[in-house]
Amino acid sequence: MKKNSLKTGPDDLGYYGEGEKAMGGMAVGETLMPALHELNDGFEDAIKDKDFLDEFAYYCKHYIGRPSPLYFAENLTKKLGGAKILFKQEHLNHTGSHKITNSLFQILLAKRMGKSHLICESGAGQHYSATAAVAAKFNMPLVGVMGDIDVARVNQNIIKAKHYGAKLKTVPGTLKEAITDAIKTWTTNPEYAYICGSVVSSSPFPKIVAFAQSIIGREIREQSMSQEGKIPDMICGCVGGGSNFAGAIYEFLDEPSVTKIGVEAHETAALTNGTPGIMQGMKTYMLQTDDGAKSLGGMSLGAGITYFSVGPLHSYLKDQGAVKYSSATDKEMLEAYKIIAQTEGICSALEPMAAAAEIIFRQAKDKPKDYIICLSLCGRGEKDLDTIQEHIGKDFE
Amino acid sequence: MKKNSLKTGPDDLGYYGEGEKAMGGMAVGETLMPALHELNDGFEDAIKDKDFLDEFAYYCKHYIGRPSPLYFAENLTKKLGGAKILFKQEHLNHTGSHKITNSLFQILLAKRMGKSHLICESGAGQHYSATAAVAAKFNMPLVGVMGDIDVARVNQNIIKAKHYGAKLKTVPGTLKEAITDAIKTWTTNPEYAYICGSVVSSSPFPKIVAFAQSIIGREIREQSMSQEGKIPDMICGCVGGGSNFAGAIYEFLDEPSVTKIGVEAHETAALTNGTPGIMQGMKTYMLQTDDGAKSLGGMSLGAGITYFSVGPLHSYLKDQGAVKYSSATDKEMLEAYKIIAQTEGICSALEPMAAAAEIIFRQAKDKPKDYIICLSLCGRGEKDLDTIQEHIGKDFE
Amino acid sequence: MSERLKKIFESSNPKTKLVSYFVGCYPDYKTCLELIKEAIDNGVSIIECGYPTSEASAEGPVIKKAHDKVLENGDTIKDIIKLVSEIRNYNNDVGIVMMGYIANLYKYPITKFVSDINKAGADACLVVDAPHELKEENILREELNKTGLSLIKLVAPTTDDNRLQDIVKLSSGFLYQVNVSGVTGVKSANQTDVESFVKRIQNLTKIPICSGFGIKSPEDAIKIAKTGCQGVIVGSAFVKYIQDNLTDKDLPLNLGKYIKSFTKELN
Amino acid sequence: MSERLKKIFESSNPKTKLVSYFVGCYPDYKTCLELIKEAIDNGVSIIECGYPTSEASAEGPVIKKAHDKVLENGDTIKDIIKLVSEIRNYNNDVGIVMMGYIANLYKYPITKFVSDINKAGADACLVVDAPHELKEENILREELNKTGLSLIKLVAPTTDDNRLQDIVKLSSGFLYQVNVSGVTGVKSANQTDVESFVKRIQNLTKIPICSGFGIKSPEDAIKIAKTGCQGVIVGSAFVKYIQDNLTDKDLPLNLGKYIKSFTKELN
Ligand SMILES: Cc1ncc(COP(=O)(O)O)c(C=O)c1O
Ligand SMILES: Cc1ncc(COP(=O)(O)O)c(C=O)c1O
Repeated sequence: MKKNSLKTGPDDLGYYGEGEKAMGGMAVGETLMPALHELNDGFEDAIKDKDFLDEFAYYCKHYIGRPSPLYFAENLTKKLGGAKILFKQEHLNHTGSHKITNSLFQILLAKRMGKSHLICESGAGQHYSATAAVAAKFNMPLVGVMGDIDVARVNQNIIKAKHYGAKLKTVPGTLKEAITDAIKTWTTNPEYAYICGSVVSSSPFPKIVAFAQSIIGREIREQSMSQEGKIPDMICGCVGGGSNFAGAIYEFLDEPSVTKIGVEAHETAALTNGTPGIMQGMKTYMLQTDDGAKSLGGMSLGAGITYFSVGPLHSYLKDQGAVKYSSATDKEMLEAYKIIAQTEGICSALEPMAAAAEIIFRQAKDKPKDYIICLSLCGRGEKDLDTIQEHIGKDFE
Repeated sequence: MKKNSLKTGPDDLGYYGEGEKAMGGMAVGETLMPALHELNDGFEDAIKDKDFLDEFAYYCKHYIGRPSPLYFAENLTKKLGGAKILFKQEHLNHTGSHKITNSLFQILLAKRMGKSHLICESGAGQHYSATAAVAAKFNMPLVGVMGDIDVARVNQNIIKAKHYGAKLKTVPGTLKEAITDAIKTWTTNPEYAYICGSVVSSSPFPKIVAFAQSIIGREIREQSMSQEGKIPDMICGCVGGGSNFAGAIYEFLDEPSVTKIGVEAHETAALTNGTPGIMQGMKTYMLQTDDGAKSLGGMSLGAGITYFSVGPLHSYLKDQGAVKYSSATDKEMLEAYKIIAQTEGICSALEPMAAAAEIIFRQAKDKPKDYIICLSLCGRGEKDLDTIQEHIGKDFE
Repeated sequence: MSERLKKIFESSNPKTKLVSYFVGCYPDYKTCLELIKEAIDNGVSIIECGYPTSEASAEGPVIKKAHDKVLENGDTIKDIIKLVSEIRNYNNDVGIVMMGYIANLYKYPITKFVSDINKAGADACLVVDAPHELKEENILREELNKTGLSLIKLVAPTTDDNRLQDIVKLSSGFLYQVNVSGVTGVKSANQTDVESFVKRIQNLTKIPICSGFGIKSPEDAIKIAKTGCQGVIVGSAFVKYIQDNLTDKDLPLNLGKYIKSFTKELN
Repeated sequence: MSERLKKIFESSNPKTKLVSYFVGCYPDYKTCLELIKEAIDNGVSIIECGYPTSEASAEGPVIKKAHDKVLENGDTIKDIIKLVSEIRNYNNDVGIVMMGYIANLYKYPITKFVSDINKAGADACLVVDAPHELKEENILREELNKTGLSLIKLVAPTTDDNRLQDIVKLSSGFLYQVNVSGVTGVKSANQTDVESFVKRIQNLTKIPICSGFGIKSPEDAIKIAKTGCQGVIVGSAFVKYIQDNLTDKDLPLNLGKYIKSFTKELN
């Protein structure tokens, strides 16, 4: 990795950047510190092991169905009349989102490190059902933690995970409560492997998850070069913790010619409305009370992006001015959902519709026709159908 | 095509085989005969057009996400302790089943033939939602016909199709009633394109659908050769109308070394318990009263394979002794679902679990380890989750 | 080729024949026989006697309901052939056409079917879903020819001239001109469309043409009669009348009167 | 390095110190002050004064509920520092440790926090989620050192000897030995495990060891005291007592008696 590269990754202590403004780090209880160091060593060792990387690649292809296609959304492009829009079709992955690539990577890593039990948290339930699928495949018991509000709205993922043999622990709240409780569960069982669902939490998780998901961007480069003869001019993705978007842009971090826009839920737009703080294991932008005692933030319809904080890599990239961050409202997400269902015949999850809304309402229109915008379409919509019906079912009659 | 090949396809009148035992044909009202001839001509013309085939291949790759992986089900293989089991992962296709490949092909054909409106029928709703997705993509209005019993049990597909902009017509019953009514709807609008969901109905549909789906078997050959160094010893698929299984085996029809087993639902096992008859446009095996006045057959949990009849190609292949056909009960399907969810982390649709049951309970165990069985895993399970929960939810607690 | 049908169309009385479709054994064997007798007594020239199939693909809701009822009652095509023989006993001049789908005939099987309906006194057979492309149609046609019965063929608005030419060559008795695209009893035909369709047929053949689908009233019947066809076919309207008046104990008589309202206009 | 803490551990009375955790301002400012006064009067050597954070990651259900209540009441870390100054006014010998998470300190910010708690009379600070790998821990440690206060470090059963060595080097005041892996107030420690852990630490350092987590009764406290540690830490048990007796108007007095049942065994 060259010096002054944004891809250098965090330092040994898990910091992106230096000094006061460094983001990330390790803010967890002592009980877990040895486990985190062990994990970091295990990770650094594994990624030097060609057999391990080959194994990951093998299952990416055969089990997940990677590479996900890079799809020219011709109808949407025509409708907007500006930039050429490509969808990175992560929703076609097994279990229906980008999450499984990360679950697969971390479970292979856990297996390599001799772990026998798994823990995970989940917001939209995508990470839970994905992790449960891989856990079943590699025969490892899993406990997932989710907030009761999310459990109610993304019920199908819960049922699937149960069928795969996973156990569920429900706590009051949404993703943030689930993360806190998952850390508690891990603290109680530090010999387990914690399969973190996004580029969040203490180091080395942001690094590991970004590594696993960076396959997305490498595929985008290869596919865009072969299909379009160039790389995209813009990459846009939704940001909850930020893993799908980190995965999509990582490959292009040192190429400023690629505009990168991450889109959070309006109600939990940590990068737009937050300040730096330290919670849930990391220093990063977040929504919190001035005294740092309380996390804040409302509810978005996108369960997976209802998160008051964000992965530290994104905070760093924001501070560097390397990536732009915006937000989208529920109304915009639902509108984008409708447009994409009707123009492209794709029933998307609500989360990536935050990014779609940014493209549709703010980015695509006034761009030239040869300007390529790539949307990270990171999840399918089955889990959200009830919510969508409730809010805009009538619009489809 | 060489003479005496099982791949010669039907004759000009749509018959597979000759004389008394010929299956298929065209048994429809005069109003539709011109449309069927036009369709046949359109099809024969299109498949000589390289641009058309390239267009089909393009969307197969970018929109559907083909090729679907050929996946070594290592855990299941170990559990059964016999043959090596591979899954053809058609459930990873966009919209969640093999159906979309056919919808895509026929809609591209309809577009090429200048059609502007579409009709389809559906059992499990997979064909309806797949056709609706492609219809949205190519901007063509669609009316789908489904039985009310199916509408109730595969509700998500209905909602998705609605979001894609399709209209639904509900008739009392299941797939057979939907097919009959779709034909009536087409008769009323013979200028529409009828997008038939399986290798059933009057010629040329069995031929067209088999052509579209035969990509499955070609992928299997290529993938199996490159991954395993040989083609499978056995291919097993569920049979409703028979399109996924026809697609999987077509490529291998002239290779008797490949054992082929099609599995119907026990309640509607036309090939096991039926007799030749002529209904719904075709001569084929079916369950009916002795006087031919009434179709028969009970209800299976597999909505997409609850069909009293079967595509004529399969009747022909049965009579030729080229393919074996068996059946599976609801209980076996549910048991197979459980096993596959728990060993491989795949939440399958119930239909392909008929074929999985055949493999698990009757085929794999006593085979040598280098004997390869390929399962056509043709659909994902989201649509069936309610049904599964109702029947065996407790088994997962 | 049925001699009786030939005679019917050679006669100039009535000017336009009323061909009337009944679902055999609907609402039951006995009532159906009474209904058909009344139909004959009230001037119907040809009785189409339908036999039901569960997956009938050309029937609108009215006739489908009647089919379903007969199937539910357990009456079979054999009962309906017996009914035909009673009709024939009752009247020797009326034309009788067996009408339905290939499903039942294939299982009967065909040769025996033709022999049985011949014995029963039927004149012809019309199979909705048996185009000449179908092997079983060819077998049926040959049997009927051998037996001196007619195969009534259908032509539809979608049938182009080439195909029309093929079909008229195979037709005997009369040609069933389906005057709209659709199922029975739903859409109504447009008079000018029917007229030009009739002309198109008459340019090719002298075979009598009976026009059907969507004729719901004497007024409809007159309009269609004016298009130059030799007969008008009424199905759903009569079946619906029966369906709507099942509890009327004078149903046969009243149906007779209703039919009369058609025939008296067609004389 | 806090002189007061040094003195406490240099004294042989009581033999085993009781370190008692309170959630600051729980159930409210005034009651909390009363409770802590009673605790002091009943022989507690060191008060850990917790400040709440919504995403506290080491708290079991009992303490979490208390945290949530304080947050709901709107009491802040500033109120809790004021509470500390009142405690100090009340008693000059008791050790006072601010205990909580890095979230609040980072926002305070750290230098001001250390100066404020120093003025209030606290002796030390313990931050659950601030391992020495964390930059803010380093800043905090330096500030505390400069100010003559202690940073209490935690060691856990998962902490291996290498890491232990690093940690004891950075510790002052006493070492908080987390005796089970888990959150507060749930699992109970196994006496032999604690004993060997204590030995392991004492092989490396002379710093006083206080052992905590899962001590629910005087009997538990005695068992742990026998392992060779200098202090036992009770948190959830006292918070739970408060939680279960919120309506008791003699709550401070009764808590005092409850605490006495511990301290009298530890003398
Ligand atoms: C479909 C989908 N998209 C996006 C996200 C947000 O996660 P991240 O920001 O880590 O990609 C989630 C998380 O659950 C998700 O399920
Ligand atoms: C998932 C799935 N599998 C199988 C089938 C059966 O169809 P076929 O036999 O044509 O493959 C269906 C039909 O709806 C289906 O949805």
